[in-house]
Amino acid sequence: MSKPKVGIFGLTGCGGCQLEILNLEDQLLDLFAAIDIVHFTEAITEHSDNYDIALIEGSVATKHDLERLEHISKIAKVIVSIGACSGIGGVNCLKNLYGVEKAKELVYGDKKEWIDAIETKPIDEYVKVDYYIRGCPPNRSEIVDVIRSLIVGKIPEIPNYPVCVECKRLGNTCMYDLGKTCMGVVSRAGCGARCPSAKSGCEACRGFIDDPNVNAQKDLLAKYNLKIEDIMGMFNLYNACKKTDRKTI
Amino acid sequence: MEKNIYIPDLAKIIRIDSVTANEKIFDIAFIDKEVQKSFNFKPGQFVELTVFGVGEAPFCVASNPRNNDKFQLCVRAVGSVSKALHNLKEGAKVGIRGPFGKGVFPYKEAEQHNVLVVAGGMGLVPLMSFLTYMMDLREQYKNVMIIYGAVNPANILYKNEISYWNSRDDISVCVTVDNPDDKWTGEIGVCTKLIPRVDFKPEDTYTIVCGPPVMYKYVVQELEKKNFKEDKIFLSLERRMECGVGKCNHCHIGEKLVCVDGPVFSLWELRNIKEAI
Amino acid sequence: MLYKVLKKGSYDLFLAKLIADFEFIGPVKKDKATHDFKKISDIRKLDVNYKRTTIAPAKKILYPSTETLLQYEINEDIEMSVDYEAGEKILFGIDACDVNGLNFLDRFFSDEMIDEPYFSKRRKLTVIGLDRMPSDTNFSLSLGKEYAKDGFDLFLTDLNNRYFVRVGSEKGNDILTKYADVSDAGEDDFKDYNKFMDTYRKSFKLKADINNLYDNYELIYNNKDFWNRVAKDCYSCGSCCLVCPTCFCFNVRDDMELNLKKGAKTREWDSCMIPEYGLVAGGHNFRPDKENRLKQRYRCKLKTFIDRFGTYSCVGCGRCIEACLAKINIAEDINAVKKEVSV
Amino acid sequence: MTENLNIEVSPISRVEGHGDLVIDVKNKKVEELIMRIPESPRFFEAMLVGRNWSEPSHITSRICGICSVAHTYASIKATETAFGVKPSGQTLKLRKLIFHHECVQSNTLHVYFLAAPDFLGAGSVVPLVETHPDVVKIALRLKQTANEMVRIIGGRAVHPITTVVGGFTKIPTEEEMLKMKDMLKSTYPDLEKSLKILKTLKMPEFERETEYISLTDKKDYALYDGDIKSSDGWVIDGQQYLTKINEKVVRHSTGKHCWASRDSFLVGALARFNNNYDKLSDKAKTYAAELGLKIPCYNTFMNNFAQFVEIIHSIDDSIKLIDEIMEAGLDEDKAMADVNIKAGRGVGVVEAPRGLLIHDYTYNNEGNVLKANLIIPTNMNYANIEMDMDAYLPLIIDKSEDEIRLAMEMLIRAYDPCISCSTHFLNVKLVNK
Ligand SMILES: Cc1cc2nc3c(=O)[nH]c(=O)nc-3n(C[C@H](O)[C@H](O)[C@H](O)COP(=O)(O)OP(=O)(O)OC[C@H]3O[C@@H](n4cnc5c(N)ncnc54)[C@H](O)[C@@H]3O)c2cc1C
Ligand code: SF4
Ligand code: SF4
Ligand code: SF4
Repeated sequence: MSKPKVGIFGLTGCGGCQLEILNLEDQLLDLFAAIDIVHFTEAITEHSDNYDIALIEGSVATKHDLERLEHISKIAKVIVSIGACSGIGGVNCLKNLYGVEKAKELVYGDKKEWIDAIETKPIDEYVKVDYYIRGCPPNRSEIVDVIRSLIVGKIPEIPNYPVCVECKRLGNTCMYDLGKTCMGVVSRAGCGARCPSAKSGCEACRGFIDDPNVNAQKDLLAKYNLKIEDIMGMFNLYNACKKTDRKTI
Repeated sequence: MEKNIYIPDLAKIIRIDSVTANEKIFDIAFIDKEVQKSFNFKPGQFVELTVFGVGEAPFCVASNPRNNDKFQLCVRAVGSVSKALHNLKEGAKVGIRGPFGKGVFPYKEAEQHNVLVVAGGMGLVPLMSFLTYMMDLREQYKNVMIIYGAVNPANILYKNEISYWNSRDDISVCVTVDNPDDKWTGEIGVCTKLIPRVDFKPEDTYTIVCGPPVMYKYVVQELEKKNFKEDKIFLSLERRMECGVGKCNHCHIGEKLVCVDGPVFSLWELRNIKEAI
Repeated sequence: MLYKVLKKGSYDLFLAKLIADFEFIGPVKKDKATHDFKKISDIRKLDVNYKRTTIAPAKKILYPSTETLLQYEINEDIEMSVDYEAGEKILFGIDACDVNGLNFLDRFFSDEMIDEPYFSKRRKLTVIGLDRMPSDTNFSLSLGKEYAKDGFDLFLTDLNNRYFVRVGSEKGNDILTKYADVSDAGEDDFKDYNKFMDTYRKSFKLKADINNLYDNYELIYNNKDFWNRVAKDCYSCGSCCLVCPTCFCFNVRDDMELNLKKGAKTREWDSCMIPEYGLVAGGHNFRPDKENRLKQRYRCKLKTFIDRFGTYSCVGCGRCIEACLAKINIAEDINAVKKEVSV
Repeated sequence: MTENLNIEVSPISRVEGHGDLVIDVKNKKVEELIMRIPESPRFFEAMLVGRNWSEPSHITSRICGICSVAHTYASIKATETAFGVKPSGQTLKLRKLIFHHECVQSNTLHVYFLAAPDFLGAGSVVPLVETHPDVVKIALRLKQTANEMVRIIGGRAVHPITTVVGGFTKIPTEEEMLKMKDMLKSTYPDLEKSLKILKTLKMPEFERETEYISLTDKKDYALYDGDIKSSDGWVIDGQQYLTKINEKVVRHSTGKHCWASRDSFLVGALARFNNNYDKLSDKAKTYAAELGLKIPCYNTFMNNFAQFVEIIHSIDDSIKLIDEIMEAGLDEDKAMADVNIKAGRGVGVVEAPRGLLIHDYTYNNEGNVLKANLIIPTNMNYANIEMDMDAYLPLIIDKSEDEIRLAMEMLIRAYDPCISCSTHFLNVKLVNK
């Protein structure tokens, strides 16, 4: 089996996903041995345009991002989105709530015409994504799982069930029993219920499950005395790009 | 100590035969000769096959149960395990657990009766063990008729076997395709269409059906029209399975488990199970 | 069955000795609202006076939420090995319906074929039950699961100044003789025990009218309206199954290390309430709607095992009711079926 | 001797984010010498406006994966100051503890993975695995420890969860505290070995005195808390940062430049080292001496060594902090302080691994953000980076183009610039070729 050539790229994002790859520590050497990383600006100087698999972090937020994404998608046979920014837009999308022009003005004032910024979108709005490594930041084990799956030719087992499942497997006390709120019931698992395990409600950084019972969630939060703006806030912290989801609330 | 039900036995792929674009036949033998010798399966039973590092999936044994020096699977590449299996080469090792399933084709009960076999697509695969067995002991059964529907001529499985059956005058074989090509001269349309032509006496006939889930409802309707008896109609079901031994429960339907109580059920049993077909 | 009496004064000492000599698991306070079965090395951590059910049922000791089924190493040959962690353990403070939950799993995991990962631990587990007043969501009385007839080594009932002890096994008897100062139970002890049990049975607030459900269920099964109502708020989150002491469904995954040499098959708890549960290759889902899944879950809990083992698989502990954020309540739904059919 | 030189490195690798280097020399005259930042603007100040007070720390953490803890705390401190929240002593100690390990995590990453390959003659960490496997393994172990520390206290290694306004949603257990202590102790042999290796590296000789600005504290080697101190002799309360730290747009450059007492200043490990040397642990001081690092140090390349010295200090101080916390006894009840929302402004100043980081929020009385201003270390360093380049280039102008390119890249890399952080507020203009 020849080693797959992998490129790791960052569009608009915080570099945290790439950092989580470097944070693999105990598996990093195996990773370097199993795949041939030909492009990884954050960590290595060598770069080449010869790769089969592209791991793409970050959203498309500038014209420059879009050009790069299109370039990458012409070369890579498999595109893996990594992280919330790339997969669902992530916090970057909050800017869309103001409208690009207004956001530019707010931050850059009269210099705004210097700025290359377009409406933030996840990469699958432009190219076909084969697999998603979700989360902000993604789980290291899932990064490994997807890479390994690609090597052995298996479809990565990325859950499409809600965070509650993992939360209950861990035997956590439900946030609602602690008087806190949590988006876990409608959010996609795979993170190992990290936030509820740290006694902090899930914020849906992996996006929603395919068929969430969104209206029931709304009632539920209402039962716990939350204002509609707060609910909106929780829904859009990472998911402001998913207009379809926003329509339901 | 009793054998751990989750540990597969190692087996080797000894021959691979690509039958269609998406289906391959695998001849497999256990590495341990003793295990191979004691691998006695009944028509309709299945095994759980492991491709290490990928996963496990259930497949019906497609070969003649009377041969026990090796066995045969016919697999369609649809997901992780099946695709990984397709990528293996002859000589590769896999894990096998089984045979599993108490619900098997009524190969004993059907003796001295007519046998009608209705197969759709991949449904022919599980039936092969029964059909090959029956061909060996043809004299034990009365009239035999096989109806087999495929999507198109290229997708027809077991072409050699079918032409062999065609060459025999003690069975009638009827193959139909949904989308014929230029060269196709046989029947066209779904296999249910052919059922009205069957002229076996209902109370003296065992019917065996295997195909995709959508097919069952229509086949059953046709068979009912002809007054075939519910406890003499047998269907092989497919459900998601993670263990094959009645523990993971993914295949439960009503009060039954497909892996333990099936995969073959009589229509009468299924009548009492909501949502089975 | 042997019946003994343990004096209140020697109860603490008895437990302290067990804690010193064994891996001892009992209920401890987890958060403000909840308790959990955990390993205890200090008797002060033990807290049997909890109002609600423990968050995860005791089954996790025998059937952990994720568990390695087998490991393999690929070299010239493929070598497989198993390593089911199994030391002697004591499970203390589990109540009657939870013992019945274990009884169910014992039966289930030995039915037809033995589940070795489960039984390798079960064989080494000593169960010491303890009666406690039912929680608000407990309806085990309605299912006849409020009393444990067997499945324990010792079962304690607190009679204020002493404990009434039912000895369920030789192992239990050995432990009791070795570690505690007990006497045989006499007439007065039985009288007080009966008094306790009567009060206990009277304190169940939640009741389920399960008579006739076996047949009624088939009538209600096709009533779309009914199920839409019952399942309307369901999130398909699976919490109900994942906290249940008798749920047993699992998924298996096969993961190989990045060096492609070593790997393992692991099973993890699954739930029939999750859409993927019925999904097969090619995208066909045998149970795509939440209504469908909910009624299948109820069937599994309340009918299937009447056929298979002659018992419900629900023990009425009420955990699923506590866990459900949509406030779906199995006991009330049992009553709703009755009402729907009777009207 | 090079008469004409036209170097363009795009992108500069092994830095966080995307930056380009442009050097244009004609007839020995430097025509253009800039660092260009085409990284996308992120608009965090806009995103924050209107958000509820519990969110900014989660949102701003996403400015940068490498210094997410620093952003989280600059944000939390700004909010706590605005509301007058008083976290418990236990909370402050735990915060200092987690802070140390972001610093270790980030300094390790920089020293071993990003900078070391230059000095060891490997193109990057991947070939380094072949040529210097022990260095890579030491780095991996150190990083793992630091990450595990952040994971235990913060809930995950990047973008911590438990860290909120008022304290912690969940504090570590006693076992976890002991485990952390063991892990920390086990790093010493690796640090010892690293010292030996680092001693063999030759730092370029280059000195340019500038203004060094960092936090300072009476007791601690200030990272989490303190006043702002300048080597030019002033100290101010962080709330008053605007009285000293100025920003301006410089046409020739693409970035907003910061200045205080003079044209440029430096923040980061070297500034902290210069300003707070006496607060370092004894061992850290010894290590510094072994590496030939003395105050005041005006060689920017030495920043790499200062980072390493800080690792030693952080490990020492963490062990001390753990002992103190354990001695007082872990107390769940002290995990969270009361939070009473009110209108007001608060400034949060911390030392991110790369230097001073300032968050400045104004809240309305419903606890929603009205206005936010963020000043990021890399931006503070820009002017200094370019002035360093101006001073350094003539010294090496005789070397080959490749050598010049590498030397200049190394100089920029010595700052460990974190570009994702800075660009959200940079005035960016693309200079086309
Ligand atoms: C009793 C029985 C006999 C079968 N016989 C054959 C056969 O002879 N030839 C053949 O090609 N196919 C057969 N199938 C279908 C075959 O099992 C599936 O195509 C196969 O499981 C797909 O697995 P995968 O890993 O390739 O796909 P994935 O979709 O990647 O599967 C993931 C997992 O889901 C489960 N799963 C997915 N689809 C099915 C399914 N249809 N049935 C059961 N479990 C599923 C498996 O546990 C598998 O590990 C049979 C199924 C059953 C239940
Ligand atoms: S804490 Fe959140 S994820 Fe966990 S069970 Fe409760 S709602 Fe679900
Ligand atoms: S816990 Fe409630 S909401 Fe969740 S799947 Fe079960 S019934 Fe539905
Ligand atoms: S179904 Fe609910 S009440 Fe019944 S045993 Fe399970 S958790 Fe307890």
